[in-house]
Amino acid sequence: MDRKRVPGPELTVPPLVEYALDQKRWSPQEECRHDANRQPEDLRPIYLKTGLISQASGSAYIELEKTKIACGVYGPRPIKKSGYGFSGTGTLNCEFKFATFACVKRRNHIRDPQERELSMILTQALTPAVRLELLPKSAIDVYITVLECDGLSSCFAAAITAASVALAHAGIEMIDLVAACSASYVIMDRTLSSAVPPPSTTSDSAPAAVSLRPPTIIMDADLEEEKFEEGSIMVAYMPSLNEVTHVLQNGKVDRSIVSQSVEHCIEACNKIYAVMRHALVESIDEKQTR
Amino acid sequence: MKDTEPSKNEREFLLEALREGARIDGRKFYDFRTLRISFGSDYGAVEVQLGNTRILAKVSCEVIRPYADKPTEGFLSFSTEISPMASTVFEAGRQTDEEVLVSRMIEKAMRRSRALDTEGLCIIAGEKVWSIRVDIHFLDHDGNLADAACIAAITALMHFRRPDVTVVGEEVTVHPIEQRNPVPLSIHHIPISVTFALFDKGERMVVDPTYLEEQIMEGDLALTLNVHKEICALSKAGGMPLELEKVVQCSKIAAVKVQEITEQIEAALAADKKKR
Amino acid sequence: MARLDTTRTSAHQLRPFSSSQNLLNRADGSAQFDFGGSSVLCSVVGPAEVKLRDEKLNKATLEVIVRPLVGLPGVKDKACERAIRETLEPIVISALHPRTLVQIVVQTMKDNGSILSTALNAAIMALLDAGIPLNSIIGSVTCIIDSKTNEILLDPTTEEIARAKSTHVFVFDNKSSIPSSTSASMDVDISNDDDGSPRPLFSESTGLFTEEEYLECVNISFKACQAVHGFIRTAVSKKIEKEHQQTQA
Amino acid sequence: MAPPVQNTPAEQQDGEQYESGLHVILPGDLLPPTQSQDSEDVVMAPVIKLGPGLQPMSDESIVAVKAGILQSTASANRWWVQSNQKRYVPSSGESVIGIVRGKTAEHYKLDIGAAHPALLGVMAFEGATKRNRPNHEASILGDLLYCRVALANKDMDPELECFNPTTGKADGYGGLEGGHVFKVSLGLARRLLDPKTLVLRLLGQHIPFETAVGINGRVWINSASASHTILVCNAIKNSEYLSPKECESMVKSLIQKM
Amino acid sequence: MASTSISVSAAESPAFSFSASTFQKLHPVEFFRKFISQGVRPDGRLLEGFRPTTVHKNVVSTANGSAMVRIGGTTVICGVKAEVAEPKMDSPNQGYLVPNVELSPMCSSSFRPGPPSEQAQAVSEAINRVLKESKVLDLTDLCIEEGKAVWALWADVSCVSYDGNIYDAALLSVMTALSDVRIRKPTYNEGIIKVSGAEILDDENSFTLNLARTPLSATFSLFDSSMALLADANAAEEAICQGEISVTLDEKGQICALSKVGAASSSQTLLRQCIATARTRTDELRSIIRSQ
Repeated sequence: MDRKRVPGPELTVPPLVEYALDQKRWSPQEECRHDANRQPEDLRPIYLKTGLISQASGSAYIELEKTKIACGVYGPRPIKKSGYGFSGTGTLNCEFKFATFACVKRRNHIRDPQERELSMILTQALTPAVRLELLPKSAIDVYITVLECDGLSSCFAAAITAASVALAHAGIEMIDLVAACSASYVIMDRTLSSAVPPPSTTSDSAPAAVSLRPPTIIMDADLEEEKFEEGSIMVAYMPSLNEVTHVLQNGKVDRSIVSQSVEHCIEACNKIYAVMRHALVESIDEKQTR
Repeated sequence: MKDTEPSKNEREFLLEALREGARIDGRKFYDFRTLRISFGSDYGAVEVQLGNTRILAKVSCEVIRPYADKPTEGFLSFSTEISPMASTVFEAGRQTDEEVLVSRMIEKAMRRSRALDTEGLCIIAGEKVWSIRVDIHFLDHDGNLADAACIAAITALMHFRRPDVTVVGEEVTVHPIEQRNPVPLSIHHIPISVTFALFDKGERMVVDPTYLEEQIMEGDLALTLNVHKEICALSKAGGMPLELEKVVQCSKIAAVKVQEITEQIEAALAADKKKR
Repeated sequence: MARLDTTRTSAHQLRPFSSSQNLLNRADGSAQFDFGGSSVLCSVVGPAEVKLRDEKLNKATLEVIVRPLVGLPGVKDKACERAIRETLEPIVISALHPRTLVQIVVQTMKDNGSILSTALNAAIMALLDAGIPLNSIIGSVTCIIDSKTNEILLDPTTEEIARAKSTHVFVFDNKSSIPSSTSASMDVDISNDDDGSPRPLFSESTGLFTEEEYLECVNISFKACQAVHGFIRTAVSKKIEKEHQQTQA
Repeated sequence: MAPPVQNTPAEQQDGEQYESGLHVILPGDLLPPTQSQDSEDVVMAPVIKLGPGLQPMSDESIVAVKAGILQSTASANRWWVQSNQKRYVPSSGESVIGIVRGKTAEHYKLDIGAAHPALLGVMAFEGATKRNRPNHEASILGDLLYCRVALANKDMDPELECFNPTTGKADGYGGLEGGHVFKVSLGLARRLLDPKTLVLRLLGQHIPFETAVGINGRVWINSASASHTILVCNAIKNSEYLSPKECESMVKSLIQKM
Repeated sequence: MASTSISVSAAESPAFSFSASTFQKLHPVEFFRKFISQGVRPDGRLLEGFRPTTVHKNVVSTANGSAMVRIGGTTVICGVKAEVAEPKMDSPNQGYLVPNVELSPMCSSSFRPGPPSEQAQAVSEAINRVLKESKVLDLTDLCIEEGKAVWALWADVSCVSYDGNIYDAALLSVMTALSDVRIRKPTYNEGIIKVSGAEILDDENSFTLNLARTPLSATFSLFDSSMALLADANAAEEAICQGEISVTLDEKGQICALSKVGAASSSQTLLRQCIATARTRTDELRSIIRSQ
């Protein structure tokens, strides 16, 4: 029982969604993407803007159509907690949180294990780029709030991208930006007929479908597409150094497909990098005009 | 705020006095402090003063759905969060060991010993039961919170009246207290807790320790009994070892105290009933 | 028009006050204040040691803790804590005790409506008992506008509040007449607006009401608060004299 | 205290007067300003000093900040509010009883019941010099010390000393061995400072005991036997709100119980 | 703005002069007093001036209703989610409307991670009281099956960027989001609630909330014992103000809530002034909502 919030009922559940039989719904059998005009390798258009959080040292807001993420960076600031003793290098800590209304099912205010895990991965993906050795006994806090999530791994990749832009916007020394992109393995095949619509919550466990045809690699999948994915991969990458900071792969697919999808992701990251640079240049111009 | 240790002088004097058979507030070893019980205007509100220790107990009730596996079982819950009002040692929302001990004691004494007949709280099996809640507010801390809380809790439960209900098939009507005489809870027995503070390796024991005595004691022994000399709970929280016959001796003393206190409670309830 | 609270004959009648001070031995000051069937006990500790985290170099830190009669404290109580603290902050001369804590704990003992007002009155009496320096005393009353009769009822009971179309809590200090030169800092008087009308120190209204209704509530409550001031003065004076006489050796 | 204010005090404000004729004053009450004709009578307007419980306002007026009885010296040049409370706020020159809580190279840290711990210099004892360190070296945590507040100031931790600055002698300041210490209200402590206080006088007639009274509301009692000390302590505690008559009977009954 | 403040500070201390920002850091209150006494504020606003305000409906498709509100540097997003819950025993045909404001460490360095601060709780409770006591929504409208199932509306406000006056922003976002709410019509069958998954929502397969009124607020901060009124204070101003007057009005001009806390006692002239200004301000807000 949460004493620090206006109390509501202990348990609430989303209603069961019932689809009319004649209702036409997208499935991979149609051999096109959920957004029919997107090719497998196409990303969603990215809107990326810095400096929307007035009180933060640096901030960024990213939008991939429906997916919306805000990121605020605070610091470097002296480490509050004593007892840690002297630390030669600074610490980067990331907090990743979904707004309660960001997903199909309502999220809790309190961080759940998934959010904790993602926070950790985020830290791992960003740390290599930040010159923490220059910031002894100080901490940089990166806070991320997902306002709407249309596709989990793509949303998470976008979070990394936004976070690294926010860090740069905060004027924190980095050896490179970190761009991130995700890909899903989806079998686009008629043989997989009578595709029963899986429960709306399916985002992690992929339906165990057996098929001869290898899955298609579709970049930057949205929620509908994720529902049908065999697995997915997320790559965080430092474009100008051409180094990968993090790879997150799940699901069972052939090795060749994995390496191939990494290629695709890196390609995509380079595209995203252009957007990031543009956003940062813009922010500098604004600073000057002020 | 942290607890302030008593001075050496207080510590040594208290022990010296005990060895001379005296307690600092002039009590005998096995005397309780004066117990005052007063009732609020509404049912189930009781203020208990044990010397300078002061506690308010408030009973409330609501109709809720029972657990599926215990369809006829009502609910009895206690809230024993110690307010900083009792002493700045206690911080709002932060639990201290003392708080844990007190709440466990109350649990054992009241719930485990089935002092209250929770079956009797059923309205419609599997559908509606009464949930009885006892809020225990610690207002002033001069030692022996546990015993005082125990007295306050049981007295409040005995004083409480719940609204009457009539059941017609599935239809339940709860009659406001103004319209129909409310119903007392059915209490099986009256558990009373008696705490002994132990000094000089148990050579000296006193009941109902004050705050200073608690700070200096080497250990304590808490017994919960009812007038039928049934032991509902016995806890010897750490401190020094204690021979069995000491425990037996304590239980004998406790039995007497329980008798006295129970009579006081019943007298107070009777007096209040006359007034209404 | 008869009130739901049948013990009272008129709309502007307050329930009998009663109070007692210094009834807790642990606290530095304490007081219980009753409006009829509503009663609040309040304790004050301080000026005392303050946590480094809350320490203020130029003044005392005021902490208010509100505890409900039934159930654990929730957001409602937090809101009350804030209201009480922000009302007392300008009253307590905290500059006299920098780097210290003044902790006020508010415990509802009986709840039959108008609890916030009862609490504020208990708090000021507890502060007086603790000898915390104050630049004035305050008094508080609650009033409602009845949804059926549209009448303004002072010091409503729970039952009456349930039928209210709006609820209003007010606090007035005892120097409304004196120009407000309270704050230690020098004044830059630009909004010189002393219109002589009653000046609420704290006001919290919810429900549905008009500006006229509100201002009427202000004026009616002001009179009632003066009665509260009078009561507090008498109660405190009586106690002080009692102490004094008993010590005439 | 507060800075002197140019003012000649008029007779007490005519607020509610009680049969006792005492003038009870509450926070927010103003000290009456001077009536002009008075000031003419007075040859030279004296400076009045404000004692505890009174504060000058920005507009020259004087306002009470504590509830109590308005008091003034016969010459009416010093005004203060006589009030009672439990919490001690140090003020220099007062004698207090402290409990040693810590020790550094230069200082003992004492709990004197105020908001901040008080500092007692290790040299602040009679005849203490670098070479001959005071015997209180031995002093460790939990000891009781009878000290004098040397420096008190709202912005600094109070400082103590264990000797009388005028004589440089200990004059009774120093460690309190044995006996028992207990808390009373500051008001009662102030009264107990006077050895002729009724309750002390009465007890003295029956029981020999030594006592040290700290303005900070701590009273130390020592006597031949624990039972005596207990009796004295309780008698003093009980005396707080008793009229002289009640006090006498209270002490009598206690003595009889012995 | 910078230029004015420099001249001000220079005028203040002819002996040695330093930049306006330094002066502001050293003596924030003095810095403000200088401005206020000249009837302007460091950000160039007049005392009674509100910051530019924008409102956008339906910004989050995963919510049944949503709104993004910007008041100057303060940005909040309210998302209303409708889920199914069991009604209370004593109100079997009433649903739930639960507003909560989240002031995360992301939106300002003054907020720590962890449970909601006192401020967040107080704002949530204030909004909760307005919704309840000015009877914005009849909770029986949210009944699905009496005693069995009702709708619970979680109106969660997430503050993206904090720069003061959170109450006005949060209330505005909640009311706009509620007006934007669309819930699929439910069917109840042996304890199972189903809704149609139709792509396009119309009044056939879904319903909107029927709001009795739309309370909106204007908040003023009280600066210093002079009780100068600062409309719509930003974070820096809030930090040095001792009190607040907040007025909440519905479209008919009825007052839904009025609170005055802290600072010195305030004259009725001042209160009247606040109510009057609040009327014009809330009318503006209503037209802003309508305009989009």
